[in-house]
Amino acid sequence: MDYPFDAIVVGAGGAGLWAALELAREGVNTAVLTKLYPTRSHTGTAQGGVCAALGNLEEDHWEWHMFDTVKGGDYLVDQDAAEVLAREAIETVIELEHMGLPFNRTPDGKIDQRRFGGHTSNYGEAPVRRACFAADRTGHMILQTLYQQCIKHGVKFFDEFGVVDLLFEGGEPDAGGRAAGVVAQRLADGQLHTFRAKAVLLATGGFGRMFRITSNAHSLTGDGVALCYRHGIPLQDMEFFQFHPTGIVGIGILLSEAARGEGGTLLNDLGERFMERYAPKLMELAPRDMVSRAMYQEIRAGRGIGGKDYLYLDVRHLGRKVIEEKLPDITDFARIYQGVEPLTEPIPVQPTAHYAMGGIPTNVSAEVTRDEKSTVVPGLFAAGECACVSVHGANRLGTNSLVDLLVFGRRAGRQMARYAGGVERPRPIPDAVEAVRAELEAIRTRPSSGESAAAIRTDLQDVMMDKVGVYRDGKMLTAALARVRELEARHDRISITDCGSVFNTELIEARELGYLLDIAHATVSGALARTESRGAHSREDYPERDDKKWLKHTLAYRGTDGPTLRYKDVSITRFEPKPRTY
Amino acid sequence: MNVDLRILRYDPERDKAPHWETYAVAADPMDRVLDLLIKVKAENDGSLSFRRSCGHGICGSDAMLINSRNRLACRIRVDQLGKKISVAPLPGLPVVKDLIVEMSGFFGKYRSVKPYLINDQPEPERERLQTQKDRARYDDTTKCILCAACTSACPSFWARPEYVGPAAIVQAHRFIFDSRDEGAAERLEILADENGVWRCRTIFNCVDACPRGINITRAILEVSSAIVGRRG
Amino acid sequence: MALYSRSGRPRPQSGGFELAAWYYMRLSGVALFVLALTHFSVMHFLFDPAQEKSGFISARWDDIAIRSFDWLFLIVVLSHAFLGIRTVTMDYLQGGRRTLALMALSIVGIVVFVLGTLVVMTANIQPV
Amino acid sequence: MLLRYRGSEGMVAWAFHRISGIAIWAFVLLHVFDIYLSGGNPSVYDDLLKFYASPLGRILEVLLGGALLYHALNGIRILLMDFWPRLTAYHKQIWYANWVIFAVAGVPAAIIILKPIFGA
Ligand SMILES: Cc1cc2nc3c(=O)[nH]c(=O)nc-3n(C[C@H](O)[C@H](O)[C@H](O)COP(=O)(O)OP(=O)(O)OC[C@H]3O[C@@H](n4cnc5c(N)ncnc54)[C@H](O)[C@@H]3O)c2cc1C
Ligand code: HEM
Ligand code: SF4
Ligand code: F3S
Ligand code: FES
Repeated sequence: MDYPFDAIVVGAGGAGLWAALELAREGVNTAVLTKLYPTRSHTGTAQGGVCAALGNLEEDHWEWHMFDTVKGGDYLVDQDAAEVLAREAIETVIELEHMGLPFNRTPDGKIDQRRFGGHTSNYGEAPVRRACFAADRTGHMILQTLYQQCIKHGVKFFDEFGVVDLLFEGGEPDAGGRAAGVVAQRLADGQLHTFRAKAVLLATGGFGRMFRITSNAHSLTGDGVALCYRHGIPLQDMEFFQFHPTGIVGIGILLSEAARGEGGTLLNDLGERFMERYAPKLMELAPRDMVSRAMYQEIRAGRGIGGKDYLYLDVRHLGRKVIEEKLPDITDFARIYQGVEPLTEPIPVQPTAHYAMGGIPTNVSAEVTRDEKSTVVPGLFAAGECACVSVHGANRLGTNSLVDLLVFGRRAGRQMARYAGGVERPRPIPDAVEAVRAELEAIRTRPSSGESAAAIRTDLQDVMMDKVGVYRDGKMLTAALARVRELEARHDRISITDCGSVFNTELIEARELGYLLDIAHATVSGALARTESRGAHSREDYPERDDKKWLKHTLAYRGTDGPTLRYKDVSITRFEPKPRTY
Repeated sequence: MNVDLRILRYDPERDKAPHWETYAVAADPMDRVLDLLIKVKAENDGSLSFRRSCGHGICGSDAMLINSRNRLACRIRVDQLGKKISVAPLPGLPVVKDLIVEMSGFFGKYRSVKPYLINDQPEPERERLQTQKDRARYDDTTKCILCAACTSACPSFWARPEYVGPAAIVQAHRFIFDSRDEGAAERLEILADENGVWRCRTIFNCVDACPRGINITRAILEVSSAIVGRRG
Repeated sequence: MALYSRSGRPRPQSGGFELAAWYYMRLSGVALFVLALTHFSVMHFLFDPAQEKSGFISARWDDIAIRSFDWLFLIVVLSHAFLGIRTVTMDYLQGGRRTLALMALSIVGIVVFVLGTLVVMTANIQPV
Repeated sequence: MLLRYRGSEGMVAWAFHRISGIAIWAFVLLHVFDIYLSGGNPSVYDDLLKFYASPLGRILEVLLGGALLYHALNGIRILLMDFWPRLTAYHKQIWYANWVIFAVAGVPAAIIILKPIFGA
């Protein structure tokens, strides 16, 4: 089947939904394709808040927000983009309120705001109340509100349609081709469909599932990112992956930064508040990359709890009232998933793979770019966690991801509407689905004696966690690279037992594993090449930041023999790089 | 420990009717049912199909009938259930495959109650103001993750699948009692129907099933009271 | 089945009657709480059927107030029960069978109401 | 489905309410009929009274009274919640309170009715 549209949005998280909403308002004939029901998107798990310099409770300015973002990202942030982010954060949050988002309120009825790691007043002076929130379910409310508005504006949703390929007209992107649509598999019957459109947005979210311990959903396998990569579009800054300090041991479920914001402390086996040694001023509220590193050092020095690979998050001293009223979700998670009672026991935690700073390179209009000169791929857009604008640089600040979704989701929608108004719809592409069909059939029909996807996935997650985690060095990364190559070879021999077409989740998972392998490969290569430590990328063999050599973005191109790396300049407008101390 | 995991399997391309399969699974007491399902899929039978995403009770993908009650597979531990665990798809909804049920009807009903803010006044420059009290009025019903555990646990829904169901009423409640919304009358009109709030028989299965701890029945009765108040 | 999701439910039509029925069930419920329990208590505790002959009822019905009370009781019980059974029927039957059952119930309801009224109005039971 | 799903108090309360409602309805129908039939015929009426006085009659009567009492009490429980929705938070407690009232009022009543069977 072939469906002609004017615009297609792939992914119905915060970024995709806002783009779809803009398109619908502009009257552009749009389809949203999502492999999950929209309300299942991972945006719904965000708890903490969304930052905007509203100044509802104390003085605040978007310039301060921009500065914090740039500094938090260890100066790898593109400052033109950070400026857009900080400025438009304000109007998008207000617009969300107009759409009905139930923000918590101040006593005089305005949007309530709270403090969050790394957000300061007057360029780093003191913490500032900048995070707007709806209890501890800000992301949930953003997702719901945007979905509601899409329903109101009659957006067409194709629920449980997994996009498996991108279509281009006039050659592949590197030959100047333009986006022409996507191929999607309807999960309910396994059929492949082509969706033709002038403008295609990728908003498929992150890919934390390449790590063993992650806060990310099972469905976050980087589909959009990998598909771009396979079509010759480079991936930017993949070596920067954020580890959140407080994940539940073994499973990685996130205990929000709010726990430390409210005064929770981190303890080692000796009962010491070890952050004293690493960040004497900010202690537990230092940026995430720093806290995660400190935790790893403690564990390595044998001061993990019982000598094992975790530490304690202690909130007992906060008292029942604070714990139950302000940290209900955290309390709930600790009780359910660890069987720990936070009122009377410390909670075992360990860093958990959380957020991809890197992704599909785009400009501030969310147009995908394909080289170091930022040449635009006509008709192809990306926004949200899968994109790299780059507003997060080498390390994202808490709450800035949601802002990213709102600001650049909205910009994507507007730019797509503009673009779609000025071009012809691509012509039907003969045999558009054949390439993917062949790939899927090959997996489906291979005798069932081949490799198992589950086993390869476990191996991949282990390598990435153990060798490409919080700390890296040349040796570990070289070993990881070899291992990823080996896993790719095994993936070519994968076979499955389910030969059906209805909800063949085994087939889908096998394909998703392929995406993860591609992404892992680019990540490891970028990390191996970058011989410095910056933000979330910490090389033990190169512990210093090296602005002379490395103040530049990595672009990883897929090659037959692994990625080729090129580099792109960082845009610096207002703030010259300075040492990053807190 | 070893757990006997009984799963109601159904493959529309092979089976005439659903049938039980039992798997002996080695499990940790802290494992969640979702972990066991993933394990069975990896080790015993790759064709076992179920929905999941977030893995920690917030996306609403994996509501199913576990030991005769609706719950999220990712929120219920083995030690809470014992050594015999049975898992079946959500009752009252058409089964597509294994533990996957058809959800489009459920979402259709959700859409039918106009689940979005209705306010045609010109928007102010800044945010609209809302008192903390007004905000608290509808807080409970903003928690809903549309997992369908409630609707599919409701005997009134089993009897009449046309019933709009607790989840949709919860979503309507969230707006009807929002001081910024002006669409209450339209929504009450929609819900004042044989298949609307009047079909609720205060059975409370919905409340027991809700993973978000929403007092659904209260929300439903507040909506019916609003209808009574408006007409009476 | 539509390929993409759209709005689901047709607009409702019968809002008014269902509301009235719902409300009436509650009001008549309160009334019955008094009427039915009184009736039951009177018949079983103040008097015992074993001690009574038909004379008892005729004596009782000599009082027009008691006759009115019983008639009111009859109306409320029958209407409450009819609406209740209607609900149950509408829960479990559909289409033609539902219509049929509801018609049958209405007829039974009317017949019983007429019979009951006849008894209450005209019964003149003489002691043997 | 009803038997496969393990509902808690609320579901049991509803099932009993529905069953008791139908049972009382059936009885009311019979009751009106029997009184009508006996209306013109005192001897039929006396036979009827005899039946009510017999052991079987008395047991049925206790069941009827129990159903009526349960239905009435639970009806009030529903009503309370309908008009004060916040009471839903205590629906289980109200249900248990109903059983206390049920026992306090019902057991003596049952004894009074059943006593004659044991020849008192
Ligand atoms: C536990 C947790 C807490 C967080 N808390 C915060 C916070 O407090 N503040 C903050 O700013 N950020 C937070 N973040 C980060 C932030 O939530 C995410 O980065 C953000 O939600 C990503 O949104 P998105 O729109 O890019 O993608 P997602 O919301 O992940 O949505 C992805 C969408 O793409 C679809 N999709 C994927 N692949 C395909 C395909 N092949 N075909 C079709 N559709 C596809 C999915 O169905 C889904 O709809 C948190 C993240 C986590 C994991
Ligand atoms: C005495 C004769 C009575 C009969 C025959 C009777 C019958 C019924 C029936 C059949 C129902 C429908 C049940 C359902 O929808 O599930 C019902 C519902 C109801 N009854 Fe009664 N009832 C009687 C007395 C009472 C009394 C004394 C009360 C309470 C004070 C009462 C209160 C209610 C209420 C509130 C409902 C609505 C329940 C609901 O909608 O779920 N009834 N009744
Ligand atoms: S009300 Fe509760 S059970 Fe029902 S859909 Fe919402 S979250 Fe799920
Ligand atoms: S279970 Fe059903 S009947 Fe009402 S109280 Fe809940 S919706
Ligand atoms: S997987 Fe998201 S709720 Fe269970």
